[in-house]
Amino acid sequence: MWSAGFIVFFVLSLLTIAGALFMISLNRVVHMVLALSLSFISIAGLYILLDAEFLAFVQVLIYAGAISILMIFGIMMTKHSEEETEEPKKPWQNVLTAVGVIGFFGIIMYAIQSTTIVTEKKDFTQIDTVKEIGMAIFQKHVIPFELISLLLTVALIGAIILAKREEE
Amino acid sequence: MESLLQETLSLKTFAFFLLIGVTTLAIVLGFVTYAIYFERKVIGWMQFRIGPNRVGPLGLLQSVADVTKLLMKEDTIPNEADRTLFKLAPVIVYVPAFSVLATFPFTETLYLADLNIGLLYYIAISGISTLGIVVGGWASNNKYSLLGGMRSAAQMISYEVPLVTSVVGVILLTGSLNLHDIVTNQGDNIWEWNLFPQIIGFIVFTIAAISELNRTPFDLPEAESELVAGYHVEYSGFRFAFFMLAEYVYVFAIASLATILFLGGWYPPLAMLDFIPGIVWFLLKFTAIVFFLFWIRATLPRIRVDQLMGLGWRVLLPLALFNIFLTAIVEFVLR
Amino acid sequence: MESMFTPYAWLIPILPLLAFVVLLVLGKTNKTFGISFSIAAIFASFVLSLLIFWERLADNASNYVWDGWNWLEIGSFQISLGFEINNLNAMMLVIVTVVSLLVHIYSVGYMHDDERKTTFFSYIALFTFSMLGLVIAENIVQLFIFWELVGVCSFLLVGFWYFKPEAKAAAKKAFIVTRVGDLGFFIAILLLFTYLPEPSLSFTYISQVFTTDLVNQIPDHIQFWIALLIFVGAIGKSGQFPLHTWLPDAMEGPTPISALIHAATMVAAGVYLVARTYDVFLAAPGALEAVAIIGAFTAIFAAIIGVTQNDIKRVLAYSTVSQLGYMMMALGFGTKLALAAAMFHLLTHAFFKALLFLGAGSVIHSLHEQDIQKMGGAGRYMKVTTITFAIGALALSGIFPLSGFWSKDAILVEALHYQVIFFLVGSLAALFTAFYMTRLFCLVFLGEHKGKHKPHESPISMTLPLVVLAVLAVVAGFVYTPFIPWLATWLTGEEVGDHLSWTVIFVSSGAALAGIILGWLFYGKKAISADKVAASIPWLYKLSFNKFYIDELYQVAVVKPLKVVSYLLDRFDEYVVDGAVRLTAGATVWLGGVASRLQNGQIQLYVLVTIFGFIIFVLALIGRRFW
Amino acid sequence: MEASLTSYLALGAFLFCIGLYGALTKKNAVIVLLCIELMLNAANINLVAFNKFSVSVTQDLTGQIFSLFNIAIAAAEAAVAVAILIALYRARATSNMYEINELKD
Repeated sequence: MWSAGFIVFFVLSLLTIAGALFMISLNRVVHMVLALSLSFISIAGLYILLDAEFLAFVQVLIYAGAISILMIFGIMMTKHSEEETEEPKKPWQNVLTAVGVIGFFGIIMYAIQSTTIVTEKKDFTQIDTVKEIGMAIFQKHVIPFELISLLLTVALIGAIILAKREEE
Repeated sequence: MESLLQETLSLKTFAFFLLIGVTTLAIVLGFVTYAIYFERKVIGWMQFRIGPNRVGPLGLLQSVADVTKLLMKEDTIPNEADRTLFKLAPVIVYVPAFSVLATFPFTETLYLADLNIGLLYYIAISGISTLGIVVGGWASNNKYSLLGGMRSAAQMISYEVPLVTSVVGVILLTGSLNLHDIVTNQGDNIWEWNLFPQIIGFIVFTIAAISELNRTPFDLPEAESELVAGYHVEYSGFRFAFFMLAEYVYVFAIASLATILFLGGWYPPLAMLDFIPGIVWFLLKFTAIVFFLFWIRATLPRIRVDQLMGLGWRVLLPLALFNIFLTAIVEFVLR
Repeated sequence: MESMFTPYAWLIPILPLLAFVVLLVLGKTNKTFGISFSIAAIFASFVLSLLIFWERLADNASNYVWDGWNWLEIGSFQISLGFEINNLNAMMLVIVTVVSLLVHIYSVGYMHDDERKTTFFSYIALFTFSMLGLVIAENIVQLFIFWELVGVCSFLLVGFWYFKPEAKAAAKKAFIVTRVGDLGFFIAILLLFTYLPEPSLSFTYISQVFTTDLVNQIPDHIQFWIALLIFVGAIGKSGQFPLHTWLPDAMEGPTPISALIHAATMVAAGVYLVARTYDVFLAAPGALEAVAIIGAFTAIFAAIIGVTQNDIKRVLAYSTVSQLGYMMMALGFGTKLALAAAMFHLLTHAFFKALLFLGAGSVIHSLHEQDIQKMGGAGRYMKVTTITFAIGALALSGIFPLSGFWSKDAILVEALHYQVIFFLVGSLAALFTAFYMTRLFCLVFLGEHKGKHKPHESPISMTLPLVVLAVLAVVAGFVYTPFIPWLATWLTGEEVGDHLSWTVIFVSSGAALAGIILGWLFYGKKAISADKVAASIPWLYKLSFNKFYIDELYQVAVVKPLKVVSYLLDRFDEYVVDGAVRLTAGATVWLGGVASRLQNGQIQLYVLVTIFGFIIFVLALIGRRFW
Repeated sequence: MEASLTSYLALGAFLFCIGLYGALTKKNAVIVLLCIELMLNAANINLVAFNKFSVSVTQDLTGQIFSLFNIAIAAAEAAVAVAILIALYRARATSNMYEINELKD
């Protein structure tokens, strides 16, 4: 009998993959973004399954909430209807890419299958993961954290300067 | 929730899930119905009108009739619209609005999920609605709706930042994102609430919240005088109802959140009044905030579009950051 | 006597090198300063040379050797850079620096209007440096380096007016023909390297080996070949038959260079080399004989050619070849006294030949003409040049008491002692010499002026060296007379007895006088028609006029076959080597074309290629596991 | 039946490959960006899964923290990328990857 957890995993994986595949195969860009949002949210669900609630909602907040909308804004600021239809201008490149990517996938799967990883399903429910993450970030990983904050500031300023219309 | 998830899925558990959901939905629908009635009445009184009074006693059934009318209306979809997204958008807006209710602790014992990161959950999930609004505006294939959608999204994203930063003070005081913990960290007396230590946070939170809700004086996305009706201009019937529903569910959510974060949740303002059940206190505070929202709407004129972003980024965000700073210092000194 | 200046002898070549560097750095920016600097440097070298020479004058001054700088180590073999000062090269230093100094001064006037005069001065500074370095070289490898440098400089200077095709050809010829001799010299060095008992190539050691019993460790035929091959090197540099052809052609260079090459530097190097390694030759009598025969032949052979040449500088050039033949012949006699005589002739020849060339340069400078048939009457306009040139010509002809008389006399005495035939050849050459010099003088300075340009005297910077050299040409002979053989004593370190031979004095003077009188009759008084005589023995005249067809012989015997071989090699190069290169290049271009289509600026394609690379890499890695 | 580590890794690999394919074939720059985000997410799934399943003495959350950093960087990257796209669009009036090939010059 399948546990509820496995069914949830199965459904979420399905949704994730479906979202990703839709993103690849749909024609209109906004649809693609929405399909990918589905993937993002499903991935957040997977994180919950993995006892990473904080990460899950960060995922929703950043990916589904911020990045998707950012992309839609990007589309709306650059989009034109002529690009709605995606005719493959270089079919051989697509075929080659497909071959390469399948080969790559094969290699990774081979690696995953042939590697024996000793696993142990840890139980994070007994600890306050948010608190632990906070502690770890501000004690163990404080320098990366500061670097990230710097990076974000730079990205913020950089993005504004890049996107700003030049002064007339 | 975890324990429930770990069980093998049986018909019983599934039915249980379903029951909880439907019940919540019913309560929320009831709230929305009477919130609209309440709003119309309040604004009516403030404007020396009577408000709805025809359908049912004291006009109590007016909203029911309105909703019924909406549901029964013809389902029109513009020809040039992106049909799939046009249908999907209200769902994307409404589902998160409904989902955020899952973590609110109404009393010590009455809550759906005791989520460790309840506050983050609210913030994250509510963000998805923005996506729905943009998509709805885009899918209508109407320049007014598109503009409304863009404006709305820009406004919601901008005000989400001060909204989130304003509650960081509360999180600092509590040391937890768990909404239940946040309430229990406050006390039986009004001075033990987060309201006074976090007064700056509370003010920022309130303003940002009004803006998040796209309500007057921040209802620019649907400013009739310049944009017809905003992102949902092409929507009618029950699809429009979904947008309205989502809006009022967010009113419900924000009011609950404010109550929980700043007004001590189910705690009485004075310890001696704790004989009254917590749910009553909660509802009182909640109603007060809802009333306040309606009051604002009836009182203040709409803000100008160029002032909107400036207020969010240049006033509210620095204030919220200052609040975090101050709270951190005080916390550090007191400990 | 404590040697005060000798340890600083290394400065003598370094100063011209410094001048060269300075001129090179300055380029054309500051011509006056550069030229002044180079003259000052060479003057300083000259003064230092004089001082060292003065130190050498002391009795029993020991040879000074410094070889502190270890340059190369080949196994146990050590080649050091250093310098050696003995009587022989002290004298050479003076000769080289004084001629070089005078040529420098002369060039100021002669090259006055040339655009590239700083380049010219830098070249002659480098030339002087090379020659001085050659002179004081401590070992034979070092000498070889400077030997080649001298060759390079001659190439640069002969081809100085590279825009003239003749100059270009002459430069190449000078370089290539002397290279043939250099090859011989190089083989000789290799033989020395192989057969010397101890790992050293210093002159001290070589001389030690060949003068003691150590020489028996080297097989006799090897000794012969070493000596002969060294002489081959000298043949190339000193323009001996059959490698003399480059020397007359080298006249295409500026005249001061001709003076420098013919008087003191390049051609003297060959004679000096033989003198420097004289002990080797003494150990190989066969080689000595070859030296004497080739020298004698060259002396008479070149003198005959000189009679019929019409280019003023070519006449002088053949005269040089002839006089070098004299020196070589003397060296071939194999006595210390002969060596002294040869070096003495080198000394006197340096002065009067430099004088003659500079005088000729002065004439050319004034007339803008080199063909003596078109000259005449320059004597009236150019008093200084005429008088000094006459002195030089008389000295060359061997007229008593000018320097040429004494040096020729010294050689002829040795020839008489050695074999009479050499004495006769030498005397005959002297007669021819006197004859063509008279012819030259008569045609250029006497008679009527034929050219368009009105001759004028050259500037002081040109006449001053002429005067100085004329004085030297007169007095230099007195250092070694049959009565006071001071130079021989000094050079050889042996007491030379009475060496007077009236026979020689009379015969040589008679030959010289006969040559002059004949010349005068032919060209001065025109009593005998030169053309008629030429017509009466047309074959001899033609042979002489065409320089015995040596160039043509080379053309047929060497150049033509070489051209055929070169043509074949060229075809091979064009089709096989170039074909391979073109194939490689074409394949590369084709591959590049294919690869450049990959570089279409799309990162997506780049990443795709990267992924394929990754897959191949991983597959290789996995495959290796199953290997 | 339980979801094992392998299941998560396979899922991550699959998502990564879809993202890779999209990033290499799509001609709309925005979609390429989205595909890159998908690849980052695939990596994050792996990190979180390893954090959950790997054997370690302490219950540390390094995998999750690593993912957090990843997400932060992805956000920064998306912001800058979209800004670049808008600037590029203004300059070249296109967001077509095939036409953005200045790199070859």
